[in-house]
Amino acid sequence: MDSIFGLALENLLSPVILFFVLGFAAAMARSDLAVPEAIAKGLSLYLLLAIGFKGGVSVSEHGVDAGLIIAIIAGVILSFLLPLIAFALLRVITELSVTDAAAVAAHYGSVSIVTFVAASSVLTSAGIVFEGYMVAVAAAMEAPAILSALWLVARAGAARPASGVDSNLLREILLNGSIVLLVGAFAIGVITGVPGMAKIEAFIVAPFLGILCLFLLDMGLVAGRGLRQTRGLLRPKLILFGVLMPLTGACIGMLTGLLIGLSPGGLMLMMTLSASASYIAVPAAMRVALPEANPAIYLTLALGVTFPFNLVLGIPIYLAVAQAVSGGV
Amino acid sequence: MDSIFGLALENLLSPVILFFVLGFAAAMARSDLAVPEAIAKGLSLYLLLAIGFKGGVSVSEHGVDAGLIIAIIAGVILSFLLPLIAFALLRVITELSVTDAAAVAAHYGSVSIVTFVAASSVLTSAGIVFEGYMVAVAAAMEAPAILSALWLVARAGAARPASGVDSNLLREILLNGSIVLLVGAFAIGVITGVPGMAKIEAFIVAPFLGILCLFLLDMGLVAGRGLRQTRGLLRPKLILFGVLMPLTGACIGMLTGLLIGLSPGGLMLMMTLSASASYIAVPAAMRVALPEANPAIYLTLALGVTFPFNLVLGIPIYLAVAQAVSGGV
Amino acid sequence: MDSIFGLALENLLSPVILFFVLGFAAAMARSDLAVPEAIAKGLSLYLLLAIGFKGGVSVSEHGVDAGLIIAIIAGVILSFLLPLIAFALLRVITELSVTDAAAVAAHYGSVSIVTFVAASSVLTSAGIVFEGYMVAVAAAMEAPAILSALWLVARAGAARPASGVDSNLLREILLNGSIVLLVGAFAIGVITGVPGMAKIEAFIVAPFLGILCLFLLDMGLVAGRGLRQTRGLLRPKLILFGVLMPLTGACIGMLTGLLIGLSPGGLMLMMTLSASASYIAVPAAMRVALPEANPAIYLTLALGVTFPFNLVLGIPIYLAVAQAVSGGV
Amino acid sequence: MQTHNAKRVEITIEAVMEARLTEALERAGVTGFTILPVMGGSGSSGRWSREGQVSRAAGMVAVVCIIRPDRLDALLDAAFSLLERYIGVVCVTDCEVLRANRF
Amino acid sequence: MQTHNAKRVEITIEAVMEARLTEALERAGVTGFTILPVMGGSGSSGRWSREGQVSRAAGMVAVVCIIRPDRLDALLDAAFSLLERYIGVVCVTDCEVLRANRF
Amino acid sequence: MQTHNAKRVEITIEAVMEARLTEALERAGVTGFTILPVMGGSGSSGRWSREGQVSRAAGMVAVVCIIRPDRLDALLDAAFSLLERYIGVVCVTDCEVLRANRF
Ligand SMILES: Nc1ncnc2c1ncn2[C@@H]1O[C@H](COP(=O)(O)O)[C@@H](O)[C@H]1O
Ligand SMILES: Nc1ncnc2c1ncn2[C@@H]1O[C@H](COP(=O)(O)O)[C@@H](O)[C@H]1O
Ligand SMILES: Nc1ncnc2c1ncn2[C@@H]1O[C@H](COP(=O)(O)O)[C@@H](O)[C@H]1O
Ligand code: NA
Ligand code: NA
Ligand code: NA
Repeated sequence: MDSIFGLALENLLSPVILFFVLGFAAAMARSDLAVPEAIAKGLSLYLLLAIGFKGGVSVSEHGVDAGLIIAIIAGVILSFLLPLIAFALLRVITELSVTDAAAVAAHYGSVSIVTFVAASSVLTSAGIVFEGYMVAVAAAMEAPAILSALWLVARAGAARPASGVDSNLLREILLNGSIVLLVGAFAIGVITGVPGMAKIEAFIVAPFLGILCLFLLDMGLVAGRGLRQTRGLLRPKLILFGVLMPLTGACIGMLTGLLIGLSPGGLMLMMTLSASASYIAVPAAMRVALPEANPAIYLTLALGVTFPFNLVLGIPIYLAVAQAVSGGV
Repeated sequence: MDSIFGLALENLLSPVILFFVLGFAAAMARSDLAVPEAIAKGLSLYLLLAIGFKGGVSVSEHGVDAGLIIAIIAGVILSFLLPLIAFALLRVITELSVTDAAAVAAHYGSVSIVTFVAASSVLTSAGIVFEGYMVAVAAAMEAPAILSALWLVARAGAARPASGVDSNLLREILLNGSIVLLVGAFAIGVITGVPGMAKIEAFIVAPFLGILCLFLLDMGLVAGRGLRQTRGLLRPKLILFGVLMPLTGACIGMLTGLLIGLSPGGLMLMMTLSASASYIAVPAAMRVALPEANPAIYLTLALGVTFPFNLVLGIPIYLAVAQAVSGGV
Repeated sequence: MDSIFGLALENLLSPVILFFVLGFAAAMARSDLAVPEAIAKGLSLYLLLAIGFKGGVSVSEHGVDAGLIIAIIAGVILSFLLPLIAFALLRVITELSVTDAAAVAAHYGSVSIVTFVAASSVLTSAGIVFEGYMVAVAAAMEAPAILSALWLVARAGAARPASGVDSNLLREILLNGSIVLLVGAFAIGVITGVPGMAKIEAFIVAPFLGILCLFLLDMGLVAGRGLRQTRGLLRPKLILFGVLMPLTGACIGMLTGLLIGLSPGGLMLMMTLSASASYIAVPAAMRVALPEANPAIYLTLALGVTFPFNLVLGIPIYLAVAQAVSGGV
Repeated sequence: MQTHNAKRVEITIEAVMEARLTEALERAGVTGFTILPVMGGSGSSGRWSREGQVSRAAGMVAVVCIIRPDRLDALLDAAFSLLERYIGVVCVTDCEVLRANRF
Repeated sequence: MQTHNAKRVEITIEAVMEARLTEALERAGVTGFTILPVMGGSGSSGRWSREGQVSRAAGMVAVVCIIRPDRLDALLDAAFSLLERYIGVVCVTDCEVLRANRF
Repeated sequence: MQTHNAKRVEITIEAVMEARLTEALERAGVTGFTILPVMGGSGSSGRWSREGQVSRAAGMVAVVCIIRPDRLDALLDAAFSLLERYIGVVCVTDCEVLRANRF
């Protein structure tokens, strides 16, 4: 179990991943299996609430220290920086237009909370502790990437400013539902601490992995259906980017994590956050701010290529690397 | 913890209330955080089923006695009576028309099951027992207030009878989904008793508080959104009523509860029921029976003012008072 | 408890059945109690996932043996055969047209997964073990009956082939969501085994009966509403068929089960499967393949008559008979 | 393809009145209609959206009836009694249908 | 603002037939359409509502196509083969659109 | 029954743009509209369906406005600025309404 392969295999054969694979396969085979939209949204509310609250309780146990502030600042910087790297990579290895490349880049600077949830559940299963405030870091990394992408487009003069880029858009980005719930639940966890956890543990902790299974079944269905509908679009170079970029992000995340002195578990989460690509907040912002960018490209890349890659292969790799470079295990 | 302030603070810092506050704040800040309608409805079905069933099982343990009948009769009388008091108060301190005042009054004679659920969860957390049949009292108090309000309007000749007031309306009021599920689950609890509870306890009891958190997050969102949309409407006199009426109701509920000899826990629930205002069954009935009454007024008062007041301040006050007058603690 | 009556009474007074009865009664009384469509679909996804996974884990414990293959083959044959018997019975005792009779017959050859779930939860409550692979048998029995029914119609030349009967229909039948999730979760259970179960047990096992209660509440509502809307249609002869056919099916299922040497628990499930009638996959297939058949007839029979019959009376009967003929108890 | 003149009537009405409207329609001999969900809207009584509702008090639905032109008045009369006092909008459009005998 | 004549075709059809209808439309060269959910309805085969359904057998959807008038017949021909045997209603309205080149 | 001429404007637009559209309408003096959910559709940017979405990025809604004919141009102007760059379809139909003073 100390080899990446062992970890990858164990990860691959966990119910969580297998339900994702089931959903993916069902969508590919054009089954009519579907999770109603409202249920999927309800499950994601649950996951955000639970992961935020757990993180907050863990912080309340260990006290708020400078580490939290430093990690958040590091996360924000990463989120601003990663789109620039993604953009450069895209312009080198693919033929995407400036606008399309910037839109894709925004997704990779931001984060996928579900990937974060899956990674932290792997840590919890393995008994590896991590900084509870990584949840706050995840929230902090959602938005900055969008600004970087808009700056990239403006710099290139590639698209005239969309009428929709206004104070409304800024509010929508900063106060998008996922961030508010994640940060709010985190704060409530900090305030109510262990006694609060005792009250709602049976809801927050016990069924967590099972609900994650059901949610990933849906993610598999959505990713598979998306891939099927946009097959023609995914040229090899784009797929290459969808795999290369998370690995690049993870490296940069690792260096940052080492720099600020995260624990092996925290390091692994920082790598996962950097490696993951948003598919909720950023696509919505891109539709408003860069309507000329093709949503099929960025959704398919983030959801159809990078999400499965991270879930199945990335997470065990990042864990193994984080343990190795931390001198752990 | 034996002062009202201590209780209020402890209540205020429980996850349940904090999630309500989070929802309220998110709505005020115009975040797009939202709980899908179907999920909110599903959560409320769960709460009704669980609270009804638990009440029934508790009755099955202690046997059905005259107390149940007396308490139900008391509840029905309260529900008929409270709208008259609310109406008088409204006519004195606000400038609402007869029709609007009657419509508002109907809401305050009826009850809010979620407030009842929150109050009983506070009792359970504090280890205070209460009469299981209070659930049946809650159900019995839903409808009579509507008839009182219609009588008030008819007496004043304020509105010609709406075409919709017919046998259909009566059936809709008496067999509205919430009442049927609450009473039905109560009956099933009585029938299946402790062995029945053993079978479904892991669903009914363990996750209860956690699900209440998620539900109150949504209630906060709805209350906040409602308040934001109807800000202009809420003049100080209306807000005053929205706070004064629950306190008045609680006093009358307390006297009634003492009269019929409820336990401290039961007394507190009777105060909460009398203090709470309906925002599900009664609004629907008012739209049909008194279409001229402005829904923005009664919904905003019941949901935007009285519900938060009861949840945050009312419940600890009622608990402290109930314990004091019962000579408890 | 060793008499059928005792079993029937115990079954009748379990929360699961009483919630079904509550829903049925509420619908009959025209209450507006309703479970949102998305919630009902979410609950059924949960039940399929849980029952499939549990079956798979049980198989992983005992090893895959020839029994599984033989039982699946037996199930497929039953599913092909039962429609012929149902068709003959319908033509003798009712006046249905060939097309309507064939459509009804298809439903009775296929299975109702919820009836299967209810039956297996009765077994679990009673501490009776059964073959985990019966889940796979249930999945295998869904589709063949449809082909038998189409053959019956073609033979009689009763309806020209519907334009919709094509490769699409075949895929829809074989890859319908319920089958895919049931079989997929079963496979995941086999692969991840007991360690996988340990991870998601709190989600899959503990709340199962409670969720089944909520689901059956909805089934009661739907069955009651369906019956109320199509009252006129249900002539005594049809009702007779709706009761006679499950008993006939159960007998044939029993003989088959004895022949292939199932345990008493497995035998009871085989009887239940044979006795139950589909109301999800088959109606959809019939709308496409036999649009001339009246859906009110087959839905009302399967959902309004046979489903309640099996749930309330059938299951305890099948259990008693299975135990008696197995020499058990 | 042979088409026939008809009228498409779209009635947007509060959800609590849905059953009363359809019963009134049926009493007026209108047996064909389709009910569409409504997510939100705005009118003289302000803005509302499904998200901001706990109660079914304020939701709306749209009822679409396609009928033969000569039966329009009976339909509008039936709807009007409800629409006079309750919130709602009626919109009638000329249309053409296949299989006129069904309407 | 410059508008152009077009036809708005609204096809109410069983949900199980949705994919078959949209495929038939696409084969007939109609690539633009919008699908609306339907909550319930009533017709010659009786009353139904989404609430009263466990199965997807009886739900319906409304498919709205806006097309250039000269392509109407192709669309109706494509739809008719399905509508002949299956439950469904077709309603065609004259309308005007912006940006005609898209239709 | 006395009816009055009006226009029914149906704007199908991305859900992310809904608030911006309704604000633009309100700025143009249009206060009455109804928002219908959309399940899926197809157009020049391909096929989509609500089922296949995790994000609200790609969903659509239909906004229906009934207005007096003389106010149509103001409405179309308000809508056009948004529709020019964003995905969307506008369809205008003649209709008749009861109680014209409301529009
Ligand atoms: N001009 C209009 N066009 C479309 N829908 C409208 C219009 N006016 C009102 N509605 C709908 O009818 C509801 C009630 O309108 P009102 O009675 O004017 O408040 C609104 O919330 C809208 O859904
Ligand atoms: N005249 C009509 N106007 C609007 N919708 C209709 C009409 N007739 C039928 N429908 C719709 O089409 C469905 C099937 O109609 P039918 O085939 O007549 O039973 C109904 O449930 C309605 O949703
Ligand atoms: N001709 C049309 N008729 C009806 N709806 C359309 C039409 N064209 C486009 N739509 C709708 O508008 C959305 C975006 O269209 P488009 O910008 O062409 O991709 C589609 O997904 C459909 O929902
Ligand atoms: Na990232
Ligand atoms: Na009250
Ligand atoms: Na069967």
